[in-house]
Amino acid sequence: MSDRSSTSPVVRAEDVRKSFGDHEVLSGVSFDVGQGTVTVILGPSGSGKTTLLRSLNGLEVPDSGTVTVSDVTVDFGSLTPNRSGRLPRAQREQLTALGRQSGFVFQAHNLFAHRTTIENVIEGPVVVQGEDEGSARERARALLEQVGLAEHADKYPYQLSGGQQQRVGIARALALRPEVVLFDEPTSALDPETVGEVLTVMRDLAEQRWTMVVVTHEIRFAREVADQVLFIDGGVVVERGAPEQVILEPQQPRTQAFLRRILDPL
Amino acid sequence: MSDRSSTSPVVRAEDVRKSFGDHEVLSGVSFDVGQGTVTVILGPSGSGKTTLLRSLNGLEVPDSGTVTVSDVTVDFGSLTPNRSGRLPRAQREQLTALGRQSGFVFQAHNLFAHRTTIENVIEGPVVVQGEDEGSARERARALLEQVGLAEHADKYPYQLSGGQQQRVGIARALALRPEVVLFDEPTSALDPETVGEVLTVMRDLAEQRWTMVVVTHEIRFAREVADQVLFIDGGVVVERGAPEQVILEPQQPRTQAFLRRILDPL
Amino acid sequence: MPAPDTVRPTAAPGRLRRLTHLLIALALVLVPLLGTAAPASAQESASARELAERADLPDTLRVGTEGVYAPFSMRQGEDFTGFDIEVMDALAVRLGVEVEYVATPWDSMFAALEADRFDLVANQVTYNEERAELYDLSDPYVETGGVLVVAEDNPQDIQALADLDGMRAAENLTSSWAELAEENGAEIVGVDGMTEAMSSLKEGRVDAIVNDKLAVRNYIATTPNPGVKVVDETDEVSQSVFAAKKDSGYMPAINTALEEMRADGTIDAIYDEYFSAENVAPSWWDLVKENAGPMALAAIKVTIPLTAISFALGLVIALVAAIGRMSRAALPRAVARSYISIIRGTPLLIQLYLIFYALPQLGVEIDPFPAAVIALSLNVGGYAAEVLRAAIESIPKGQWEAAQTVGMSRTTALRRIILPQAARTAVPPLSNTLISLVKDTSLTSIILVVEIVQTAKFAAAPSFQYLAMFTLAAVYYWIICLVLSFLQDRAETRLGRFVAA
Amino acid sequence: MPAPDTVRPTAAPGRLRRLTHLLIALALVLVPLLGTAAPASAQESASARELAERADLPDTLRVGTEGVYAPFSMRQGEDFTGFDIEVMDALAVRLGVEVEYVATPWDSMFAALEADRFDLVANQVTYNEERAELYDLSDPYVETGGVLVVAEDNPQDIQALADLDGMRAAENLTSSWAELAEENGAEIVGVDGMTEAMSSLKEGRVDAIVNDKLAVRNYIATTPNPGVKVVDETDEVSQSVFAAKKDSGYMPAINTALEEMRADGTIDAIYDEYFSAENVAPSWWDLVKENAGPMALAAIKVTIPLTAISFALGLVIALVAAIGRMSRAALPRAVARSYISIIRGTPLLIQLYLIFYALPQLGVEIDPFPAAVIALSLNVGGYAAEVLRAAIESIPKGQWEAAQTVGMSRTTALRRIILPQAARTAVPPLSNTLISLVKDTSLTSIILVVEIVQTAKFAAAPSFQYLAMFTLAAVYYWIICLVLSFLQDRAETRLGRFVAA
Ligand SMILES: Nc1ncnc2c1ncn2[C@@H]1O[C@H](COP(=O)(O)OP(=O)(O)OP(=O)(O)O)[C@@H](O)[C@H]1O
Ligand SMILES: Nc1ncnc2c1ncn2[C@@H]1O[C@H](COP(=O)(O)OP(=O)(O)OP(=O)(O)O)[C@@H](O)[C@H]1O
Ligand SMILES: [Mg+2]
Ligand SMILES: [Mg+2]
Repeated sequence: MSDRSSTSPVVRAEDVRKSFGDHEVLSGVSFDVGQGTVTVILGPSGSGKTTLLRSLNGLEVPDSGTVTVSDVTVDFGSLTPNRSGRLPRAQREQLTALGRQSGFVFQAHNLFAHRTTIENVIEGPVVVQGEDEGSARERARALLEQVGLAEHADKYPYQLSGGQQQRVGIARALALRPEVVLFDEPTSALDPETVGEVLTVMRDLAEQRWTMVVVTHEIRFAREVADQVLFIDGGVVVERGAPEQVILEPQQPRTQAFLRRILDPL
Repeated sequence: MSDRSSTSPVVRAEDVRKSFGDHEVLSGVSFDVGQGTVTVILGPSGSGKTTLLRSLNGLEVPDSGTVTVSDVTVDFGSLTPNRSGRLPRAQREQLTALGRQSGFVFQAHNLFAHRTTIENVIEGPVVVQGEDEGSARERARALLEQVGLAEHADKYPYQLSGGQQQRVGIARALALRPEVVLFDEPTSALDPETVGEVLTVMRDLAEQRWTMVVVTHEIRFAREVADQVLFIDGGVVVERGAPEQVILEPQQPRTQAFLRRILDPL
Repeated sequence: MPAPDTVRPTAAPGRLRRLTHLLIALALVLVPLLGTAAPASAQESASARELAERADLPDTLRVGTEGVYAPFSMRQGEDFTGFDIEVMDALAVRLGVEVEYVATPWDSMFAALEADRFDLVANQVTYNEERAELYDLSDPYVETGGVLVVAEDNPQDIQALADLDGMRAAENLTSSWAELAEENGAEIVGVDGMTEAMSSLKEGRVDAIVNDKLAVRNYIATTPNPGVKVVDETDEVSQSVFAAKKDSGYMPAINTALEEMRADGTIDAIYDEYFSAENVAPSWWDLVKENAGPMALAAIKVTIPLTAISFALGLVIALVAAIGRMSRAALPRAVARSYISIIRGTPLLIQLYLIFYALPQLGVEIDPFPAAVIALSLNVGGYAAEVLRAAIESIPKGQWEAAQTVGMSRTTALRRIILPQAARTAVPPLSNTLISLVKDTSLTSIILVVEIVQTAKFAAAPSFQYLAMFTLAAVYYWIICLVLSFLQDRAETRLGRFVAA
Repeated sequence: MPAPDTVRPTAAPGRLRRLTHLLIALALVLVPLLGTAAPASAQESASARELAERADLPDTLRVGTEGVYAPFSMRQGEDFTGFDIEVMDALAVRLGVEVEYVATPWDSMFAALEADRFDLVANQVTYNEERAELYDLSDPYVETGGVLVVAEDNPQDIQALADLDGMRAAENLTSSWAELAEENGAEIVGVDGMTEAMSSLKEGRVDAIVNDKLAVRNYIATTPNPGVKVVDETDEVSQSVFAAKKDSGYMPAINTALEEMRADGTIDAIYDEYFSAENVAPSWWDLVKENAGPMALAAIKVTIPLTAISFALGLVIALVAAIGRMSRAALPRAVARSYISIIRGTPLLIQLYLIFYALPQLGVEIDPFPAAVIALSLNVGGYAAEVLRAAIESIPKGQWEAAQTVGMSRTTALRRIILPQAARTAVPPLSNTLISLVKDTSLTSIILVVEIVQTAKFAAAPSFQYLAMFTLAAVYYWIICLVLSFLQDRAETRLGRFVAA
């Protein structure tokens, strides 16, 4: 575990629970993410990794538990949706505030299809944060430079390759100047050759001390970049610790079996 | 290189060329596949791997060159399509005969969506090869047993996971008793955890001495199962040889760069 | 045929008639008490019959009438009806004779009487001196005159003919009422008939109407919420009489009988039936009850078969057109494309008109129902062809290729792999086509197919109950469409057991 | 009004007339050669005028006529036309007087003449002794009689009235022709008018028709490919004359003038115009040329504005309904669902009828054009609501979520992210709705909107050229639809610059 993880937590999840119908997907998940650290979440398919990540920014609303990001805390157990599932205005604003603390990078990137690269990046700052368009464009250019897409600023998403689209997605998330950036399997929809260009960008972000939570199956990325690895299965955190510990010397049989399946498919 | 590759060739491609419009995708590709051997084709995205594989069974019609599978040879240069692209009847039958020598496993599996697992497997034998349905079902059950899907015989494709669907695709190809089975990236659309179940089935087939041509990015599979590895790029075979040689000691800079990108993305 | 707007008859002004009713009612109550009046009446009745016998009235009286002069003399199939007819029927009963009506145009009425084609004219013959010299005329059985009609709210506050100065009056240009209105200073707006005149009045396009009292009363009596009222009557009245050949000798008996009928309320009852608002127009609910059955029958016997036949034929045409459209050869592709483009680019109404009205010009005469089937199935063919093509093209290329790798020819692949999946895809749009077709059958009412809408129109026309009848028709269509949507769901489930929910 | 089927007039039997034509032609050629005949004729004409002056004919002759008795006396706006009118006009020119027509129903014609409402009757007055005693009658200007008409192929080989025994004849039940046919042993099939009778004949539903010679000739002359022929004539003929009050003193002048008109071919020329097949029916090409302009005008002034207004209003309604349909609250969802279901589940024809014919019952009278706008925009609203909803729902959930992760509220996301993409998706189905709407405007012809189809009907009716006129109408619609498809492509390209080709 590097020294970075010792700083004060930016993200804290406490006893988060979520069911879809009868099926309890998260059965009480708790963890902290330190300022400027990288947390990788591992786990089998359907174990609730995406659900957990989405709970951190209010895309998913857990049934109970508390999520804190920076100075915004939401106690999901206290929310009072009405019969048609709608929350009271104040609670909705609480969720919105939580969401605005983080940036999100989707597996399917979800770029705004009708906006060019740079328009995708400035949409949040200009429309939501009210930043002046000129300064937003300037920052956006710098971000695109950073992810290696300066010359693609005026292209539409459909004109970009999968790896390029994913990097635009990262720039869009960063442009919001979030406290933490959440990644949901950012490379698993990519061509094996282009996986590298996205992982490289993410490693650079880690080096710039962005706080990141990453769901991924890229074990090498976890080993080399993560400060903390969470292995979740059956709705609970099965194992948690430094990558050397969880990946190289897993203690739990479930963790061991999972890593074997991933690393040695034959 | 194992001793198996020394037997007489089942597949022979000679100087295969194919353009889409101005873009020459295959610029003269030649290679042999020995009886009972496994050939893995590697190459960057867009290098023409899929086009080459499809040329072997007539799904794609090359502009020139010869393809031989077992005792059927098609000289593509001698085909005479009419203005609307239609071939004379005799030539169409030649292509059909070529196609019937091989089984094909698609990346997107392409199971018949309206047929159950076992119906997918027997469709070819019964409808095309005129096999009696009872015996076809018997063989199909054995094949499904072999790919580990005996209990899913009566499910529709949508009820199966990606790995299961892909294994049905393999069983469907084998049911035709082809001279060679062609695989186009059979695992790249799968969840990392389920890649193993498909690769294991393929290794078993190799051990049963099915002749196989496999396009894949699974370097470990190539190293452990292949008898021969072809690296293609820019429409030509850049490097060809035993896996130990091509993968561990690539001679060509393009091969070296490609393998680095795949094996060491960060 | 007399024009419907010429001067014609009433029994008595409204107030007087109400008094008469009262007296009759009183009489009916008093007669049994007095114990003598009834026999006296019977005696009189007997005397009318006696007179009839003495006058040598034939056993069967042949009566000339137009049969096309509503509401006085109308024909329903073989039977005659109308105010004059009912009066005549009652008269015949009282005279103890049979009646046989002879339909005769007004123009030839008196010539035919002279030629002994019948014995009596019952057709709103107006009394005048000249006629009285030439023919035997009865006492009047009804009298009429002109009335001044305004909208219920009477925005111009017209109270008398004299107020017409500078106003607009809706009149049949060739009628004497137009002249009367014009003489009173009105500007005449030409209309074709009573209904149009009344609409114009209610819409405020004109301010008043001058017309025959009985015609107006009949309109008001048979129209729900007529929305108009009578404010003035003309001074002149004209009296309607029965006419026979000179010296027929029939009139004493007829006049005695008419007197009896006037006295005992028979004529008033018939008058009320035609010309009093109180009890004539059927309620919308009666009409709905009465016509729900016939309209359901029209749905079952016409709309549904028409839909089913046209849809089946249309699908066959569509399959041929879709295959043509996807052909590799240029000619079938061009033919199919043009067919589809023309069908989809022109209104069904014109397609119907062309087949029904224009084909006869080329010597091809087609009955309404087959014409409707042809037009509708060609129409469905054009739309369904595109549905089938889209459904086939929506099946991923991978399915064709997979079929090819198991060794299938294109035809086998189409039949065994593509069409079964396309069928599932095509169900929702085809079912939309079918639902459109159900609704499109309503257009065939215009080429005289007696389906739901046409039946509704027939039912609504006499009493102008369009709201009730068309709403009922709409409900029938809605139910059919809901049933079809339900069947569509079932078909989707059946054909789609192989796709995720 | 005389019934259209009673005994009426012709100038001379066909063969005789052709002989007359020949003689006139000969005369025209010979007259200049002889050098004397022309002055003689001019002299005679002068003598008619002299007689007219001596007879004290008024400067303006008031002529009573019906104006509703085609093809003899018809009215077009303020003008009168028809065979009798044209003869009268020519007569007036020859007499050196002006004519003023007074529209009068047949029933009151002679009463009005007696009352000095006009001076002369020109309305196919049939000569008979009785009339001649009461009125001054002119020499006949045309004569007619009955003719026997069969289908061109004459399957029953009917050649004379005597052959009618056991055959079916289409007749107006109240006409004297029905009697004549019945007397000859025919079974009578009731029809309403000439057109229906002729259709029945051509379709083989009946075997023959007995009717007035001039009416039949007029039908044959004005119908392209009439498909029927005359095989026999009745023996009796009737002669049409002008009538004036007894002792008017007009007749010598009128008879002299008629004699001149007969001699110089004037009457024949007018006769040919109405009753000879050779030169009356306009060719379909003339009709197309003549009506292409007015129909284009109807498209531009009615169809296109009607479409545009209804579409714009419909989109607004649709947006409201779509939002209601997707609302989380139950009430707006239920209201929107019912509206959409009713609109989509009932025929547009009924929706039009309800608004145009039924609303007046509730006291709401609406003119055709606004009624059409209301019905069509409500209709479009129902269909477009589903299009908009489907388009919004087709945008992947990921777009909503991505908008949420950059901090947008649902409303902002809808406005900035979802709707711009949904617009692209909605273009093809909305353009289908628009194209349907264009075609649906044709239905408004039924509620009297004078759009393309109605204009085509008006143009086609007089000469029965339905094929040409409806085809032309179809072409107009087709062109509009093709233009709209083209605009759709452009809109798709414009709104879709952000999607792969
Ligand atoms: N909206 C939903 N409604 C019902 N079930 C859901 C929903 N979202 C997720 N689930 C279920 O919850 C479980 C966890 O889903 P989740 O997507 O969080 O898993 P995951 O670990 O991200 O899996 P993967 O590696 O396949 O992405 C799965 O069984 C999934 O089917
Ligand atoms: N039907 C086609 N029409 C036009 N271009 C095509 C077609 N099929 C393939 N191509 C082009 O040919 C080139 C080679 O395609 P191919 O699919 O064979 O590559 P590949 O090596 O299989 O790539 P990948 O690893 O992405 O599957 C690509 O540039 C592709 O765009
Ligand atoms: Mg996930
Ligand atoms: Mg490929």
